[in-house]
Amino acid sequence: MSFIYLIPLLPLLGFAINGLGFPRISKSLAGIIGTIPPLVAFILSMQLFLNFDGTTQILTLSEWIKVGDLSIPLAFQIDALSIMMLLVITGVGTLIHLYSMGYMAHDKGLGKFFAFLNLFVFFMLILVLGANFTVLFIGWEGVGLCSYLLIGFWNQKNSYGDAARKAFIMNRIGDLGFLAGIFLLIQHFGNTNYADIFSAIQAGDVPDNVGLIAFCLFVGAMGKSAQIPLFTWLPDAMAGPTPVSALIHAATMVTAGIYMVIRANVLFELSPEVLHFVGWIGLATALLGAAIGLFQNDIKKVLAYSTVSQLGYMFMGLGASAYSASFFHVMTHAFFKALLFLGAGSVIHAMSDEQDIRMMGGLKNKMPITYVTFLLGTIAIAGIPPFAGFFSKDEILAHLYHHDPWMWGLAILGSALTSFYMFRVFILTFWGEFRGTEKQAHHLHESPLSMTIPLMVLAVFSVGGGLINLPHFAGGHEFLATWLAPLLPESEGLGEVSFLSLEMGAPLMAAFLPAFLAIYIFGVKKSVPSEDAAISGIQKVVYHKFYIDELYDVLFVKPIALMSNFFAQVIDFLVIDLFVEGIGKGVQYASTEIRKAQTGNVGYYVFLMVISISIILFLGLKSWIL
Amino acid sequence: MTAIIALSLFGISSLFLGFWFSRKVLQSLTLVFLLVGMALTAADWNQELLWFGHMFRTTNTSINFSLLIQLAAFLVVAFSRGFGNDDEHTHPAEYYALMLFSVVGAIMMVSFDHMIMLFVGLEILSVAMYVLTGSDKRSLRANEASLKYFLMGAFATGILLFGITLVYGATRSFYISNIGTIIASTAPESTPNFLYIGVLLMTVGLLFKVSAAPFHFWTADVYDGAPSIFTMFMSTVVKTAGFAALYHIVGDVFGGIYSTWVMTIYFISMLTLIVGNVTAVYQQSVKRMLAYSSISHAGYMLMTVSAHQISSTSTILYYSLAYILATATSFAVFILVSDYQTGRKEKPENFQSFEGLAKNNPGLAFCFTISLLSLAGIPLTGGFWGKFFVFSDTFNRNMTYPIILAILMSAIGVYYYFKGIIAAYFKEGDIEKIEVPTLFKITLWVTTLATLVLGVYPSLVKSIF
Amino acid sequence: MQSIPEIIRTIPLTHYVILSSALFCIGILGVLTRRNAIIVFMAIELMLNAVNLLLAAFSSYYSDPSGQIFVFFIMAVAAAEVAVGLAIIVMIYRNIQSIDIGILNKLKN
Amino acid sequence: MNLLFILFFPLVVGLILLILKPAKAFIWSFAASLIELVAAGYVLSQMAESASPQSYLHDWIPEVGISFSLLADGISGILIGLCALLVPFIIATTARTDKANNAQYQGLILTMQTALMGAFLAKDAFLFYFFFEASLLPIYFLASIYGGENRQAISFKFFVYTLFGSLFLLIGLIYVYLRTPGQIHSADMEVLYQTAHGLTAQHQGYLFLAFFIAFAIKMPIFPFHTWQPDTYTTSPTQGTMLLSGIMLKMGTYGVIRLVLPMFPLGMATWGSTAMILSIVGVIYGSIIAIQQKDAKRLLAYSSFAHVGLISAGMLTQSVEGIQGALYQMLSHGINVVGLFFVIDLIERRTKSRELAQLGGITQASYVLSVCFVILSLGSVALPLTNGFIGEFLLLKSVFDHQMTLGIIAGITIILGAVYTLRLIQKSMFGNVSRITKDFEDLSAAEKWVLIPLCALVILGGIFPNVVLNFSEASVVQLAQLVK
Repeated sequence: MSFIYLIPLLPLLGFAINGLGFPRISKSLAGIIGTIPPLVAFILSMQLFLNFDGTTQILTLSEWIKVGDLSIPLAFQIDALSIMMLLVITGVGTLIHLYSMGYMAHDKGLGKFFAFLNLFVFFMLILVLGANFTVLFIGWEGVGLCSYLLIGFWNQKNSYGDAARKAFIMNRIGDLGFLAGIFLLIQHFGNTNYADIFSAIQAGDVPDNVGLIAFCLFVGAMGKSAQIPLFTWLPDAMAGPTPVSALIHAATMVTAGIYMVIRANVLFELSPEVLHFVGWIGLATALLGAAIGLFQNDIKKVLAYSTVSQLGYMFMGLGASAYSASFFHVMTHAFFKALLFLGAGSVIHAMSDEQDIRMMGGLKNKMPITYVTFLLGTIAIAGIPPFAGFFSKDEILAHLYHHDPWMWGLAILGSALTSFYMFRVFILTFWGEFRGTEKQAHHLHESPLSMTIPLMVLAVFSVGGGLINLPHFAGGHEFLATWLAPLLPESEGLGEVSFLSLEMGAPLMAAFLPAFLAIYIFGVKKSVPSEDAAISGIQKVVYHKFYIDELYDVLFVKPIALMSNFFAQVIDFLVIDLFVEGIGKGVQYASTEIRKAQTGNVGYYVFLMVISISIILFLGLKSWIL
Repeated sequence: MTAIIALSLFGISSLFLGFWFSRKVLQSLTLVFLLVGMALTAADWNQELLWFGHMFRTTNTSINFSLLIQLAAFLVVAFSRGFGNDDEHTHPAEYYALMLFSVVGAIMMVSFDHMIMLFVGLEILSVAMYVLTGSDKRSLRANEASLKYFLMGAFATGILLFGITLVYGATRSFYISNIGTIIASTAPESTPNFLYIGVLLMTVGLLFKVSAAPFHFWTADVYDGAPSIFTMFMSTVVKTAGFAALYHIVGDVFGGIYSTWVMTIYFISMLTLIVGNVTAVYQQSVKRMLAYSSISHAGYMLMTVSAHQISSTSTILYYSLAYILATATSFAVFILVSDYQTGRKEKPENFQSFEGLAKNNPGLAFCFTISLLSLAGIPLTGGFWGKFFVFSDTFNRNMTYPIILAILMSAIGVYYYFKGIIAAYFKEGDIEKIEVPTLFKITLWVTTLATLVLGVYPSLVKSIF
Repeated sequence: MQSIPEIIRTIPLTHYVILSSALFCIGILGVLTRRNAIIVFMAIELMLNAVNLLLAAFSSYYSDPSGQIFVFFIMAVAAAEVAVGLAIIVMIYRNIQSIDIGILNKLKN
Repeated sequence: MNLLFILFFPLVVGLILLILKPAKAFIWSFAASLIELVAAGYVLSQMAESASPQSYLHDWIPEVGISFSLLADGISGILIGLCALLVPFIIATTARTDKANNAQYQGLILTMQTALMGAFLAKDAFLFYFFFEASLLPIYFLASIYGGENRQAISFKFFVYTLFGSLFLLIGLIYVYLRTPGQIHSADMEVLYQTAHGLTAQHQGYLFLAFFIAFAIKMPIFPFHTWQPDTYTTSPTQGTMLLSGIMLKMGTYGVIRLVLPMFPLGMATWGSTAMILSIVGVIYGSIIAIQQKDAKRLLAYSSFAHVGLISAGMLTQSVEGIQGALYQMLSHGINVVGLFFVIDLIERRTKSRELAQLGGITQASYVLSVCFVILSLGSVALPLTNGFIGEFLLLKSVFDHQMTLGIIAGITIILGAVYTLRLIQKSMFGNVSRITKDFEDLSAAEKWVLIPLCALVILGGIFPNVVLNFSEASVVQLAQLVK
C-alpha cells in the first residue's frame, strides 16, 4: 500500500511547485498544478476506501525523535476513521480548489494561494493519517499555520492580519493543552502511538490521571474547533478568501477537534466527567453561536456562527458518546456548510465583494444555480428531512434524548434558531428586490462554471449525504456506524423510534416552524434588518456578539500589554538595572570619599601612620600578651 | 655575590665616564653593566653561598629576585630618554650611577642574612631614590615629592630600626638564620614581649616600602611628583626589593611565629586592596592611576604573604615578573604620550591625552592595551596567571573573605584600567605618529610579547621559580 | 673600679628599654607636631638616636659587640641621610623661600 | 591533531588579517571559515562513525597540574558543529557591506571563533575558563568599535558584568581544584567531577551558586540579564549574531559540562531555585518582547526567553532535558542568526528598525518575507521546524520534573507566537510605509545566506535524529554521572 504515502506527498509537491514557482508560474497553470494533487489524492483515497478490509494498518516512515527511552516514529495509520476523513478532505478539498480557480482568478497572488491551500491539505492529511498523537500534532499545528497564512492572505489590510494572528494565537492556547496531554500520555505510556496506548488501556493499564489527560486533549480541541471560550477567532477568520472559509473554517480543519476526540474515544470513555464537560461546552457553544447568528448581517459571519454552533452540536454528540453520529454530522456538515460558503462566495463574487445581506436581495433570477444550490444547503442545515442535515443532526439529538433530556431540549432550541437565521439569510439574499448600488446591480452575473460545478456537486451531497448513515427506521442500515464500529465503544442501541413520538417530532417542529416564521417575516413582510446605529437593547448586545471580544480584550490583551511595558520600563530599567548601575555608582562615590584621605599634607600622613601602628600594636599585644 | 661589587664599581666608573661620554653611550654602557650584573648573579645558581662574614646569603630565591630587580632596572634604563628636556643641565651619568647603586641596595635587601645588610641595603636604595625623585630640580612638584618621600622614608626607617633593635634585644642576634632558630627553640612564655613588638615594627617598616595601606600615603604623591622614568623605577625595582625583603623577614625568619603577624598582614592586605582599587577609580591622571594600581597590586601580593604557603615564594616571583613587565610597558607608553602632549594639552598626564592613540600609533596603543589587560588580570596576559596563583595560594589557607574581596576589586580594577583602553581605541583624538627611538621600540615590543608569552605559557618561568 | 659595662649593668635593662622608647615616642611626637622641615628632620634623628641608645645598652648587657657595630652603621647612614635631606630642604627653600612642610600639599588626592 | 587545527586555524587567519590587513579581507575570512567548517565536519563525521570521542593532551603548566587537553565528545561536538556552521554564515552576512573588506572586523570575528571553539573543546577546567574569558575581548572590541549609539558605555558594561560573573567561576574552580588528590593537583574535568562529588552538600551549594551565577550572567538568566538587550541592540549585526548565536551557548554548555556533573547535592539545594529563575525569565522575556518597538530589541528579549527554557530543561538533569537543550542550542543559533540577518537587511535598506515605520515588505520582496516567516516559525517551535524538537523535549523534561512549572514554561509557545507574529505583521505585512515603498529585492548573495538557513530550519525539524543520535551516548553517560 505504498501509494498511501502519495496521498499527503502530492499536495506537498503541489505546494513546493507553486510556492517556489510563484510568481513566475502563470495563474492558469498554477491553478491546475494546485488542483490536480488533491484530485489524485482523492482518487487514491477512493481506491483505499474501496479495497479496505477493515484491518487497521500502520506504516512507519522513519524514527522521528529518539531520545533516551522516548521514541516517536513518523508513522501513518490507515483505518476506517482516517479513510473517511481522507475522503472528506480530499473530496471537498478538490471541489474547493476547483472553485478557487474561478474565485481567485483575478487575484495576482493566485499561485501563492494555491500553494497555501495545498500545504493545508498536506497538513490536514498528516493530521488524520498520523499514527500517534505527536504526528497528529504536526498536522494540528500545521493546519493552524495554514489557516493563519490564508486568513491573512490579503495581508495589506491590517485588520485581516490581526484576525489571522488571533486565530493562530487562540489555537496555540489550545495546543498548549494538547501538548500537556501528550506529555501526560508519554509519562504513563512511554510513547504516543494510538495502537500502544489503546491496547494498553484495553489490557487494563489505565492511568489514574486519565481524566486530566482527556481534559488536556479536549482543551486542544476547544481551540481547534472553536468551542467556548476559544471560539472568537472563527468569525474573524472570515477575513480570509471565501474558499478558505469553506475548506478550513467549515469543512475540515475545525472538525479536527472532533476527529481527535473520536480518535481518542477510549480515553474519553474512561473519564465520564470530562465527556459530560465536553457535552455541556458543546451545548453552550451551539446556543451561543446560534443566538449570535440571529442578528448578523454579514453573510459570511452568519455562516461562521452557524459553523460554531454546528461544531457545538458535534461536541454535544461526543458528550453523549455518540461518536458515529457526531462523525456523521461532521461529514454532512462538511458538505452543506462548504456548499453554503461557496454559495456565499459566489454571491460575494457577483456583488463585487459586498458581504452585507442588507445590500442584497432578489438575486435568484440573476444567479439561478447559486440560488438553487444555496437553498438546498439551507434546507440541509436547517435539518429538514430527507436532507443530509436532518439525519445527522437527528441522530445526535436522539442520542442526547437518551443521554440527558435537558441537553436535548436546549439542543432542539438551538436547531430552531439555526433554521431561523439560515432562512433569514437565504431570503434576504435571494428573494425580494435588489437593495445594492447601481454599479453592483449591473454587473451581477452567475459565476463561471469552475465555481458552479463544485456548488452542484456539493448540493447533491447535501441532499443525499444522509444515505451514508441512513438509520434503520428510514430503511437504511447505518453504514457509517458499522464502518466505524471497530474503533468505537459499544453504544447503547437507540431502540425503535416512530415519526409520531416526541423524540422525533420536536426536531421536525424545530426545523419547520422557524423556517416558516423567517419566510413570513422576511419573505412576506419584506422587513429588512435595521442599520447598525438603529440597533438597540438586547438585540444590540447579541449583534455585538455579547461583547465577548471586548471582554477578552480587557481581561487578557490589555493587561499583558501593560505588564509588558511595566516589566520593560519599571522592573528591568528602574529596579534591576538601577541596582546593577548602582553598584558602579557606589564605587565611584566611595572613590571620591576615600581619596579625601590623601590630603597631601605630610604631617597628616605621618599622623595616620602612627595611629595605625599604635592600633596594630594594641591589638597585637592584646591578643598575645593579655 | 660578586654582582654587587661589580655593580658598585660600574656605578662609580660611570660617574667618571660621564665626563667624556654622551647620554646615549652611557645608557648603553649601563645596560651592558646590568647584563654583566645579571650574568654574575646567575653564576651562583643552585649553590647556597655565604658572603661578607656570613652576612649575606645567596639562595635560588634571592638570585631570582636579584635577577628580577636587575631586569626591572634594565627596562627602566632602556626606557630612559633625556632627563628633563636637555642633557646639558642635567647629569645623566649621575642618574645612571644612582640607579646602579640603588640596584646594589636592592640586591642586598633581597639576599641579606644579617640585619645590617637589610638596613644598609634599604638605605642605599632609599637615599638614592630620594635624590632621583627630586632630580628635576626646577619642578616644584618634584621637590615636594622628594621631601615627602624623604621625611616619611626616614621615619619608616626609624620604625624599622627600632623593630630590629627590639628583636635583637629579644634574641641577642642579628643573624636572621639564628634568630629563626632561637625563636623556634625558646618556649613562647619565656620569650620577652618586645620581640612581638619588634616583629610588628619591622613588618610595618617594610610594609611602608611596599606601600601597603595605611602606609601608602606617600606612594601616590611621590609617584605623581617624581619624573616618570624614576616613578617607573620605584614602582618596579623598589617594590620588588621591598616585597622580597618583607617575605624574607616574615616568611623565613618569623615563619615560626606565623600567628603573631599573620592577622596584621591579613587585614592590611584587604585594606590595601580596597584603598588601592577604589581610589584609582576616581583618578583622572594616568600616572596617579598607575600609582594606585601599584598599591592595589601590593594588596594582591600581600594576600600570598599572609597565606604563607610553600608556593608563596614562586607566586610572588611570578606576580612580580608579570607586574614588572606590565608596569614598565604601561609607563613607557605613558612617558611617550605625555611627553608628546606636553604643551599640546594643559594636563598631559590625564586620560584625555591618550584619546585617539590607536589611529596613528596602533603599535603603542596595542602595547598599552596589553599591559593594562595584564594589570587587570585578563587571560592571555601574565597578570591573569599571577592573580590565579595568588588566589590558589590564598585558598590553600581557606581564606575566603580576601578572595571574595579580591574578586570584587579586580572587577573594579577592570573598570579603571579600561579607561585607558577606551581612550586609546574608542575616543576621537588628534595624535600624529609619535616617533620612538629604536631601542625604546624594541624594548617595548619585547616586554609586550613577554607579557603575552607569560599569559599563554606561564610554565616557561614558573618552572624556574 | 668597675668597668663601664658593669656600670651600665647596674641599671636594669627594662629601664633602658623604657627610656629609649620614651625618646622614640618624643621623636615621633616631634615629627607629628612640628611644621618646620628641619625640626621634623631633627625629630627623626632623635628617633634614630633612641634606637642607638637601646642598641648600645643591649650589646653591653649581652656583651656582644655587634650591637654597637650596628650603631656605627646607623650613624654613618644617618649622616648620609642628613646630607641628602638637607640638600632637598635647601632645594625647596630655593624654590619657595620656605621650609614649612604644611604648605607643601600641591600633590594630593 | 585535528582538534588543534580546528582550534587554532581561525586564530592564525585572524591574526594575519589583524596584522597584515590584506585588501581582500572578505575572501580570506570566508574561505577560512569554510575550511574550518570542512575540518570540523570531517572530525565530527569521524566521531560519528567511530562512535568514540576524540581528544588531545599536552602539558601546559605541569607545575600546577594544568594541562592543555581537548575533548570532542557528543556534547561538545554539537557546539563545535554549531560554531563551525554559523561563522561562515555570519561572515557571509557582511558580503557587499562596508565591513566586507574591513580586515580588522573580519579578523576579530575569526579570533572570536577560536576563543569559542576553545571553550567548547577544553577538557581542562582552567583551559575552559581561559577561553571563556578570552572570548570577551574580541567581542568587546567588535561591539565598541563598530556598534551603534552609546556603544562604549554599553559594551563596557557588558564586559565588566560578564567578567565579574566569570571571576566567581574562577574561584569556584580553584576551590575544587585545590581539593583534587595528589601533591600536584589536577584540573582535568573528570578529576574535578570525582572531587566535587566528595564535597559536603553545603560546600556544593556554595559552589553551585558561584558557577551558576557566572553562567547565568553569560546566558543570561533572570535577573542577570540587564546587560543583554542593550548589548544586542547596539552591537553590529555580526556581533549580535556571535553573542546570541554562539557565545550565549558557552553559558549553557558550561552548565552541562561543569555544573550538572559536579554538584549533584548543590543541585538538590539550589537547582529548583535556578530552574524557577530560568522559567521566570522565559515568561518575563516573552512578555517584554510583546511590546518592543525596536525589532532587534524584540529579538534580544526573545532570545532571553528561549535561553531561559534551555536552562530550565538542562537543570532537570534528565536525558530528554539535556538532549533538548543541546538541540535547542543548535536550532536557536541557526534561527537567531537568520532573524538578525533579516533585521539587518531591513535596516540596510530602510535605515530603520522601528516596527512602527516598517510594513508591507512582502510586497517588495517575496523571498525575504518567506524566509523570515520560516525562521520565525522555527523560533515559535512549529512542528517540522528545528525549534519544535528542542522545545518539545525541553518542555517535556520540565513538565516531567514538575507539572506546574512545565505548564508555566509552556506559556512561552503562546507568548512566543504573540510577539513573533506581531514582528512579522509589523514588518512584512500591512501596507507599505514611506521608507519601505521602494524596498529593493534581495541580492543573490543575500539569498544565498538566507535560503540555506531556512533549509536548515526545516531539515532540523524533519531529521533531528542525526543530531540526537550523535550526542545520545555522551548525554546518557552524563546523566548517569548526575544521578
